[in-house]
Amino acid sequence: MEKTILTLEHIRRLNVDTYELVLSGDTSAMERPGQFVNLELPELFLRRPVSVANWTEDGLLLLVRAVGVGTARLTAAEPGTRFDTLVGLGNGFDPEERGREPVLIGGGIGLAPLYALARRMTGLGLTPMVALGFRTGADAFYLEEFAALGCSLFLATEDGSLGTKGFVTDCVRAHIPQADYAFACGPTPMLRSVAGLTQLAGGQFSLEARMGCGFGACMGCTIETAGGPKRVCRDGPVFRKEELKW
Amino acid sequence: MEKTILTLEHIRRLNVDTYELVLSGDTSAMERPGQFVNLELPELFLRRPVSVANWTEDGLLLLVRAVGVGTARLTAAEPGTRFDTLVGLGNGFDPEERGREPVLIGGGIGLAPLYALARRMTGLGLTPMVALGFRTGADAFYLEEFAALGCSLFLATEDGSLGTKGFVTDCVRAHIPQADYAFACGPTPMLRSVAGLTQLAGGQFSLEARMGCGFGACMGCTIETAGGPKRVCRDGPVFRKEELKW
Amino acid sequence: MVDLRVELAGTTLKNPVIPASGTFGYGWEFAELYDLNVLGSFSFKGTTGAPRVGNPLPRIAETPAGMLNAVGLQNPGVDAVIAEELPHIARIFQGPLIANVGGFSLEEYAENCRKLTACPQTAILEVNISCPNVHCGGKNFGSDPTGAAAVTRAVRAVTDKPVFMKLSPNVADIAEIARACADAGADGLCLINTLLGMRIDLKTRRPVLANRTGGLSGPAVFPVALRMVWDVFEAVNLPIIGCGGVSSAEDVCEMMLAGASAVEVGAANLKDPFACRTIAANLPAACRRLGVTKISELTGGAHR
Amino acid sequence: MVDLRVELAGTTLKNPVIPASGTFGYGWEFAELYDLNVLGSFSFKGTTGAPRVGNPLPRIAETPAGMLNAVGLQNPGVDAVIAEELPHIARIFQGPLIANVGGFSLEEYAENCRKLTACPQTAILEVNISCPNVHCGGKNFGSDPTGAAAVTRAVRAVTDKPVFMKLSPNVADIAEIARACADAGADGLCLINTLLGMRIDLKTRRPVLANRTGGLSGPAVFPVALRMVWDVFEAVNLPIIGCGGVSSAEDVCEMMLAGASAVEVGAANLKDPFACRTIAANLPAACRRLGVTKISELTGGAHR
Ligand SMILES: Cc1cc2nc3c(=O)[nH]c(=O)nc-3n(C[C@H](O)[C@H](O)[C@H](O)COP(=O)(O)OP(=O)(O)OC[C@H]3O[C@@H](n4cnc5c(N)ncnc54)[C@H](O)[C@@H]3O)c2cc1C
Ligand SMILES: Cc1cc2nc3c(=O)[nH]c(=O)nc-3n(C[C@H](O)[C@H](O)[C@H](O)COP(=O)(O)OP(=O)(O)OC[C@H]3O[C@@H](n4cnc5c(N)ncnc54)[C@H](O)[C@@H]3O)c2cc1C
Ligand SMILES: Cc1cc2nc3c(=O)[nH]c(=O)nc-3n(C[C@H](O)[C@H](O)[C@H](O)COP(=O)(O)O)c2cc1C
Ligand SMILES: Cc1cc2nc3c(=O)[nH]c(=O)nc-3n(C[C@H](O)[C@H](O)[C@H](O)COP(=O)(O)O)c2cc1C
Ligand code: FES
Ligand code: FES
Repeated sequence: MEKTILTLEHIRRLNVDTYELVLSGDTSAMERPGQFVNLELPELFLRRPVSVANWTEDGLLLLVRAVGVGTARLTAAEPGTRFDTLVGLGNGFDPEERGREPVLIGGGIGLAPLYALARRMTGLGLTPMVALGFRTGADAFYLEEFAALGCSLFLATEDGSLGTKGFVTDCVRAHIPQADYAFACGPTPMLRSVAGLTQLAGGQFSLEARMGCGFGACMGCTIETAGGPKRVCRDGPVFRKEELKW
Repeated sequence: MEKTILTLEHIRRLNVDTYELVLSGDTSAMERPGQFVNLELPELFLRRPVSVANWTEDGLLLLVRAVGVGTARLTAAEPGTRFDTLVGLGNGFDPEERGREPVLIGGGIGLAPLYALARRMTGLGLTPMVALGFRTGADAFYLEEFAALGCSLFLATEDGSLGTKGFVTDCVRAHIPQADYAFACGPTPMLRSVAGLTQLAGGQFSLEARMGCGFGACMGCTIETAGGPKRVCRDGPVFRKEELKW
Repeated sequence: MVDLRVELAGTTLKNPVIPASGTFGYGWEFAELYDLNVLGSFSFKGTTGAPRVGNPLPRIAETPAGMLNAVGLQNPGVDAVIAEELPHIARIFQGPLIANVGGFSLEEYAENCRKLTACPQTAILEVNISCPNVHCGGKNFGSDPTGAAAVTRAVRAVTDKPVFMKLSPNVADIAEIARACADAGADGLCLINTLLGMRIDLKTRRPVLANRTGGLSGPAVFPVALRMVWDVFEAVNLPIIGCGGVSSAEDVCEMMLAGASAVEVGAANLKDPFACRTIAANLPAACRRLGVTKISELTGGAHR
Repeated sequence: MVDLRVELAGTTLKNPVIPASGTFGYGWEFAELYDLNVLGSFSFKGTTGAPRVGNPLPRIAETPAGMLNAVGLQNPGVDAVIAEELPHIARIFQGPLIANVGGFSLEEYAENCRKLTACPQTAILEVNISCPNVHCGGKNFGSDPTGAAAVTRAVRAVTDKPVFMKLSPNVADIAEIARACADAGADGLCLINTLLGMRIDLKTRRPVLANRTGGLSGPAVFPVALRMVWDVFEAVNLPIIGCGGVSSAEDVCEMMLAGASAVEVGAANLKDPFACRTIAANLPAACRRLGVTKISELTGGAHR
């Protein structure tokens, strides 16, 4: 972990409430896809955790959905705005452990860390399958970016306006029966369903929790796992399927 | 009073801790010299009261001394910064009542509202005498601006490095014995001494107080006067000599 | 259309937004800025028997997300309020008025309430047993159930107007005080008054406030006020005016979900003189976002 | 050169800056960032007899200039702390250590303190009788003088290490509790723990915290903490560790002027992991601006 200043370089609206932010700054603390940053915002006491969707030596990419006061402020910021940020938080995904046929399963904004993972995997010469679920077609974003990596894309929407009608797990069951390992991020109910997919021998799940510190000091985010109490921010946010007590 | 947004246009450092700020915005609520504005600053709960040192139809001038967290932030602001501001607060000076030989007596940053008054008086065809006191010559500022109005300037510094050695009241007593009316603003001990100048038949004194609201709602700034309890922010900040219980 | 009306012990307010006592004077300064009739009610500056000049200056200090005040109940006394302020208020506000009453003895509370009861403008008596800035032999009546009940009974005996007791947060168990007031005949409760706090000036090495301590209010206290409203809602079956740190329409909704029937806005008026009008104006949209067509349905909604 | 040393009941700290219990874990995460030996001391996470997983999530909520926590004393239990955490701490911090002790009964407090007394690393026992997030038959020991005195006596009987009682702000008169602790043999006091507060989620219409209420801390509470430190300094003749909202070297000075001999920094560590180091580094300059060459001279300076 490092504490550094990130400067907003570009911001682009992806759909009604989702934005792509490109920030420049020291990213030397980033080790793995699935790690996150914790951003300080003016007038707000707690930092806001956001997954790193991609990074280079001198900058990183965030995908942010405006859901409350902090994310609204963050996505309304103008280029040049500087953010005091903790970079390189959490354990991240381990792409070395991936079964035989891994699939990346994302729900909504949960696709953000999976994009970083997909880039890492294509860097390793792999082209993972990617299954993404959205409420409706209008909520979808970043499809082209995943496609540009050469990933096979499988889509699901609850109203059927794009891809399979239903949940992303329905789509995985129907269209990717060969997948035996999941890298998943999304709302908790979705993660629970993914964990329930019998076809999967294993998986890595990125969790969310309200956080005090984001780096392991306050025990604000502890969940019970098979291996005892674990902090989502530091021991996670990525947990192995068998660790989760679902 | 109006609530409006002022935009910082220019900022100029005048001495080690004093700055001139030119702000643009709606000044229609300004009626008299000696009135003040109350500025909202990021992360600070209370607004900061600052005298208007001059105003035109679409902007105003502030002279600010950085003494604490708020004034430090205000004087570190960059052009383009916008401030939510209450404009046109307080009663201000009444230049109609001025004796025969009025003198404007300022101590340090207290000269700010007197500059607005001097401009108003020169506008009325008067060239008032101006006596200014500073701790030392290095603290002096705005002398040229007052001189440019055609005012006769009398200076005092505590260490004698500029003008008369001593307090501004010493200077008035010694060099302007004909003055019979004072418009004064400065630290309380200075104002007390001015009120004690026997040569004065009358005067108007601009006071300071820690304020909750600045517009008369909270009774946070009430002083006892000959006419009963008065709010510095609304019934003042300018009080007549005979009102003050010194 | 969202129905913003709320009821406080038989009095209907057009909306739940009420400027809190001591932060709105007698309304004049605000009436120059906007029509006060957009407000549900307003609670005027605390009234004592004799005129009071209040505490020496400084009376105000800043704190993170809040402020301290040690005004000390400056007011012209109940007779002058009735003779001069009420007629003036009648011209600027025609809704139901909350008369905030202070006192230093049971007799004074009763006498002030008797006099204000005789004024038709008074819709509700709000009895402040919690001002941290005036001292009557150390503690104030609001700091224990016996004192709180005694004032409630004394006031109850002289008025048929709704009596709302305004409680202090500087207690270990506010529900206990609330129950004592309820048992003694209160029609409602208002909470919270300010938390006791202080600041020290590093340069002078002395307390900033001449009174040493002052009352903390503003957004900083919101979570404390909310918790106390919740606790009191669980403890007694009386309407509650929630107060403490409210600065937005969302804060009003949160207070109501915790159990408030109406909400007072204090320090926010000092920072933004239009705060109450803005909050009232934003309430319909806030309700719509919550899927609520009658705001009064929010009251206590989080307890279910 | 400013002399930053302060004394707490016979233990000398190199400076008055102490990370507060529960906001610094067992130091590991911070030791990766900086050398903890720049700190005066540190108070580790509250230790109970049995391991505790704490309360369900969410345990954290945001408030204006502060936060609520309802962690609920998650810790591996006193035996694991002694066996595993203390040896680890020995490698990252060689200064005097504060052992923060929780408990649910007099016996448990005494037993935990007895065990931690046997560890040479323990310089001071800080006995938390004020955690708002654990429940032992309603109130906790810190909410009345009798309970506070009982814990103090129970702990005093089993240790010769300095005993600092950590007091709750959720009381009407903290000086009374402080006096009870002093009379029962405490060597010092630490105040304040968190103020009881809550938030409600507008979307779900339920309390944000699974535990409903949580402890408010951060800058918002600073003026309350400062006032309580002042009150206790007037009431008892014991060293005080001031705590609550401290986030800067200036805050440390203000706390010391109010009566603190040393200062704990809590929530600020969570927002900025370097907070304590930065505060300690800024203390000499802050003292010089105040014209002080020995920081311990500030203690109680505003009372004179
Ligand atoms: C490890 C991690 C990675 C995340 N990655 C992303 C991402 O890449 N893109 C994205 O848009 N969002 C991401 N989130 C969610 C994001 O942190 C929340 O949407 C954000 O904190 C909401 O803040 P707010 O002020 O807008 O909402 P508010 O509801 O006003 O926030 C109030 C408080 O609750 C906390 N909070 C609210 N929702 C969440 C949540 N879902 N998770 C954690 N804390 C929450 C806030 O941090 C704040 O402390 C991530 C969360 C975690 C824990
Ligand atoms: C009517 C009026 C006109 C003023 N005009 C000017 C001016 O033209 N130029 C200028 O430089 N200053 C002026 N001041 C003083 C200015 O308001 C203070 O210097 C400023 O509020 C200090 O804020 P701070 O955050 O820098 O200091 P801090 O000490 O950090 O402020 C803490 C709190 O105390 C209040 N406070 C501190 N000092 C004063 C003070 N002297 N008067 C009132 N409140 C104070 C602050 O507003 C704030 O609420 C005026 C004050 C008043 C009342
Ligand atoms: C400047 C000031 C003066 C106050 N005077 C009174 C008063 O006279 N009577 C009273 O009952 N409460 C008084 N209060 C308390 C407020 O009515 C309110 O209970 C408290 O400020 C909490 O609300 P807030 O956080 O919205 O300010 C005063 C508060 C302030 C800030
Ligand atoms: C996340 C968190 C956990 C805490 N855990 C403990 C604890 O285990 N024992 C204890 O005595 N105090 C605990 N506290 C209280 C702090 O030590 C401190 O008294 C309080 O937070 C006030 O200081 P602050 O405003 O600087 O945070 C905790 C506080 C926080 C924020
Ligand atoms: S958020 Fe503090 S330990 Fe995870
Ligand atoms: S500052 Fe509020 S009345 Fe003057």
